[in-house]
Amino acid sequence: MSIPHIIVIGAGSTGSATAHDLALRGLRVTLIERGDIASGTTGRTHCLLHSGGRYCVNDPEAAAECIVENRIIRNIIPDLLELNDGLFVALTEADLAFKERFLEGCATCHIPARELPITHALEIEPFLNRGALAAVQVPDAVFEPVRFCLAFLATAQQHGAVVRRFTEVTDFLYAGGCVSGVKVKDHRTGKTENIGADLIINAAGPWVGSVAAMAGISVPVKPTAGVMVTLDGRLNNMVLNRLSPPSDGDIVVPQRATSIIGTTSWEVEDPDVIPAPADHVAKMLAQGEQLLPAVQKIPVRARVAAARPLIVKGDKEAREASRTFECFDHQDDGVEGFVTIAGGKMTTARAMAERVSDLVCKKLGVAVACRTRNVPLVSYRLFYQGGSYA
Amino acid sequence: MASLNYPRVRRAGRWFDLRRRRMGMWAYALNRITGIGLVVYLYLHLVILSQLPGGPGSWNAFVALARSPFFLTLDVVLIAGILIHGLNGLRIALTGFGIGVKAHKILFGIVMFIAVIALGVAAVLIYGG
Amino acid sequence: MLEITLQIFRYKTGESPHYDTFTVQVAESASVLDALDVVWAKHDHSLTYRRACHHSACGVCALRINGLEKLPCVTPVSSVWDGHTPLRLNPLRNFPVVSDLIVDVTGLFQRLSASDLEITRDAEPTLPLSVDNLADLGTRMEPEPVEPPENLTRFNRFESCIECGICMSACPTVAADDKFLGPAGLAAIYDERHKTGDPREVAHLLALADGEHGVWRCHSAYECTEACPQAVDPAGKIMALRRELIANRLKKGRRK
Amino acid sequence: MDNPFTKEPRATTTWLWQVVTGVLLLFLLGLHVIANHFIVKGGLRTFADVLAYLRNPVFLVLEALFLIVVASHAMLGIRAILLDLGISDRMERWLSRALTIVGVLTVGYGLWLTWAIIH
Repeated sequence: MSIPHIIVIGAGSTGSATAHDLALRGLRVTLIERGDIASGTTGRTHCLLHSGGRYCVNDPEAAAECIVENRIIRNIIPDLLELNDGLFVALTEADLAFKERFLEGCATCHIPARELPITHALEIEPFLNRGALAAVQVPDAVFEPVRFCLAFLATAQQHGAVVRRFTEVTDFLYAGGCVSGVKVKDHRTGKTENIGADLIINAAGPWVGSVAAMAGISVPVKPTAGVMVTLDGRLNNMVLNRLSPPSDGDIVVPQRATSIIGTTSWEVEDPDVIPAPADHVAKMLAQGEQLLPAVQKIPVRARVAAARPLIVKGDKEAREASRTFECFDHQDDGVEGFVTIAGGKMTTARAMAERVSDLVCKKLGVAVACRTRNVPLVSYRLFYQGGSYA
Repeated sequence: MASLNYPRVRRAGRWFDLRRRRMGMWAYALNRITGIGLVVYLYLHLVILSQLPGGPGSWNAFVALARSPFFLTLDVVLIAGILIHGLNGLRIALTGFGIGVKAHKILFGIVMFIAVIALGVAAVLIYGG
Repeated sequence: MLEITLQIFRYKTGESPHYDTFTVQVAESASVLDALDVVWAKHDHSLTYRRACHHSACGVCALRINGLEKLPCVTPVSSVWDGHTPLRLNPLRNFPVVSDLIVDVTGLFQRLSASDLEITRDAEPTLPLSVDNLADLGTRMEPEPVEPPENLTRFNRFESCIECGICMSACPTVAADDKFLGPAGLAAIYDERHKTGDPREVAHLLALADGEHGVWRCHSAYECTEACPQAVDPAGKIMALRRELIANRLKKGRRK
Repeated sequence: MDNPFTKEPRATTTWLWQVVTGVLLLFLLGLHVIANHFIVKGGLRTFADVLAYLRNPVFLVLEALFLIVVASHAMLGIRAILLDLGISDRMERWLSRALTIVGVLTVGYGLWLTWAIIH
C-alpha cells in the first residue's frame, strides 16, 4: 500500500502541530490555509504558555493538560519562549481566601506553585499594585504565536509536508460515500484545483463549523470572542494573574516591550471580522489598572479581538466552558474519511495534534507511534527557506 | 507561481526616488549626484588641459572663454559640488568611525551650513576677482 | 464610525498590476489592518495580505501606506487618513511581489539566518520603561535591577526585531544589490556578536559584516532606522560594527 | 539550502582607503585651488604662468600626488556606484580590474600631459 496522504485544513497552532505530528510519523501531508500562517485565532492569542494555574480550580482537566504540555513545549522550542514565570496576585480579602483552594488545585494538577513573600514580589514587579496581599509563582511562559507555528511547520516541511498558504477549501470531493479530497482556490493565482486525499482533518479553529458544514455536518463549537488590549510599554517582568476564579481583564501578559491585558468573552456568529468593542477595551484598562495602577498612564498600542473555538456542551456559559479539546470522527455522522479537532488552548496544540493523529493512524491502519514529545523543532526561519512559495 | 520582480536597473533607480524619504536619504542622493558630477568634471578638466601642449594660442583662447560669466557660474556650481561632497564625505567618515552616529542629522546640518558659507565666500572671490 | 477609502495594489500571476479602490466603515480607533480585514471579509475575498497578531508582535503585516513602510496593525487609520485622499496601500519594496500585498520574504530570512541570531535574549535586569508622573501611583519611576525568583536564573525577553522586512524595503542599497546583507541582517549580526562570548563565533560574525556585501555597502541614508517600528536602529548598529572593524583593522596594521 | 549571505571576503580596507583619499583630497584640492588661482594674483592666466607653475618641483609633486589620489577616490566611488547595480561576483572582479586599468591610464595620461607641457 502506498503512503497515505492527509490534508489538514487550517494553519493555526492545531493544524501546524498536526502537520508536524503526521509528517514525523512518515505520512504524506498537505496543509491548506486560506490566509497566512496563524492569521486566524492563533495569531491573536494572548501569547501565554499556560502553566495551568488559571484553570486548576474550575477546570482541572484542562489545567493538567496545560502543565504537561508546558513542560514539553519548553523542551522542543526553548528558544522561542520568554521564560519568566507567572504570578497570581491577591488584591482583596476574597482573593486571599481563594489562595488555599488555588494552591490545592495546583498540587492536584501537579503544577509547581510557590508563594513569594509579598515584599519580594513587589521588588520584582515595581509597577504592581502596592496594596497586593499575596503572590504565588507558577511556571507560566510567553511565546510568539506565528513563530510557534512556523517552528512546527518548518520541521514538518523537513519531513516532506507541503504547506499551501492563501489557498481556500471551497468544497469536498467524494468517492463512494467517502470524502476523497478537496476543491481549493489559490487566492494568489485565482486558480482552482482538486487535491485528493485519503483522509481530511478539519483544524480550522472557530471556523471548524463552517468547514464541516460543507460536508453537511455540524460540530458543537461556538466561536467565543475575547478582547485584548496591548499597551505601548512593558509594565511587568512576569505574567500577572489575579488570584481568583477566571474573569474579565484579570491577566496581564508581558511580551517584548509591551504588556497585553485580557480578556473578555462573548459569543459571535461570524468569526471573520470582530471589531474590539470600545466598552470591552475600557473594561480591560480599568481591570488592568487594579493589578498595575500605571496601566492608564501608558498609551494603547493595539486593540485586538478574536474568537476562541469553545466546545459547548449543555447550556454552560462560555466563561465556564471547559478549555479542553475534543476529536470528532465524522464516521459517526455518516461521513467517512473526515475528522475534526477542536477546542483546546494553544498551549495544548501538540497534545491535540497527537490525539487527532492517533485517531487518523488508527483509521488508516498505520501503526506508528507519536514522537512529537521528544523531537526538538528546527528554526522557524527555515520555513521561509523551504520553498513554500514555489 | 510567478512573482512580480522588477528589473535591477529599474530598482537601481530607487537611489534617487526621494518621495516621502527623509534627510539621510537626501544626503545620500546629494553625495552620489555630486560624486558623479565631480568624476565627469575630472575628465573634462583633463580634456581641456590637453590643449596646453598646443602652445599659448589655444590656451589664451580658452582662458578668455573661461572668464565669461557663464563659465564663472559653472565654477560656482563646481565648488558647490566639491563642498557638498567633501564635507558630507567627512560626516560619513566620522559616523563610520562611530562618531556622531546619533547626531547624524545635526552633523549634516552643520556641514551644509559650512558649505553654504564657504560657497558664498568663493562666489564673491570668483565674481569679484 | 469612520468611512475611509483605500486604494490597494493588486497583482495576480499572469495579470498586470493595478489598483482597486474600496470604501469601508471602521471604528474611530481602528487600525489600517482592521480596515483591510473589513475589505477582505465584506468586499473582496480574493484580496491577499499577511496578518496574524494584530499588535506588532509577529511582523508579518508590514506594507507601505502612502509610500511609507508601516505596520498597519499599529497604525491607526486616524493617523494617516486626511478625510478624503484615498489611502494608498502597496506591498513592501525590494522583495518580489507574490500577489496583491504579499511579498516573498525568503531573502529577509536568509539574511537573518546568516548570523543565527536567537530570538530571545537573556539577562534583562529591569523593565525598559520610563513613564512620566508615576510617583503618585506609589511605584518607582525608574525600576532598578532586581533579582528574579529563586528558580529563574534571570529574566529574558524577545529581541526587539520582529523580522518584518520594513528596513529592507526602506533601504536604498537593498533596492538593487541583491547580495547586500541589509539592515536587518547586519543588525542581527551586531546583536549576536554582543551575545556570544566565543571568540571564534565573534570572528566569524565580524568577517560576515566585513564582507563585500556587509556593512561597507551601506550608504548612510539611515532610512532603516527612520522606518523601523521597533526602534532596533539598524543604521546605528551598522556604524558600531564599522567602528569595531576599523579598530581591529588598525590594530592588525600596527602589529605587522 | 545554500545561504548566499554567509561568504566572508573583507572590505574594511577598501572603505578606509576611500576615507584616506577623501581626507587627503580635501587638503590637496585646497592647495591645488590656492596654487592655481591665488598664488599668482588673478590666477594662472597666461601660458607662461602655467609653465612656470609646473616647472616648480614642489608644485609638480603636489599636482602628481593630487592626480593619483583623485583618480583612486574616483575609481573607488565609481566601483561603489556600480556595485549597487547588484552585479555578479565574477562581474565584480572584472569591474575591479577594469577600474584599476582606467585609474592607471588616467594618472598616466595626466603625467604625460604634464611632461608634454613642461617640454
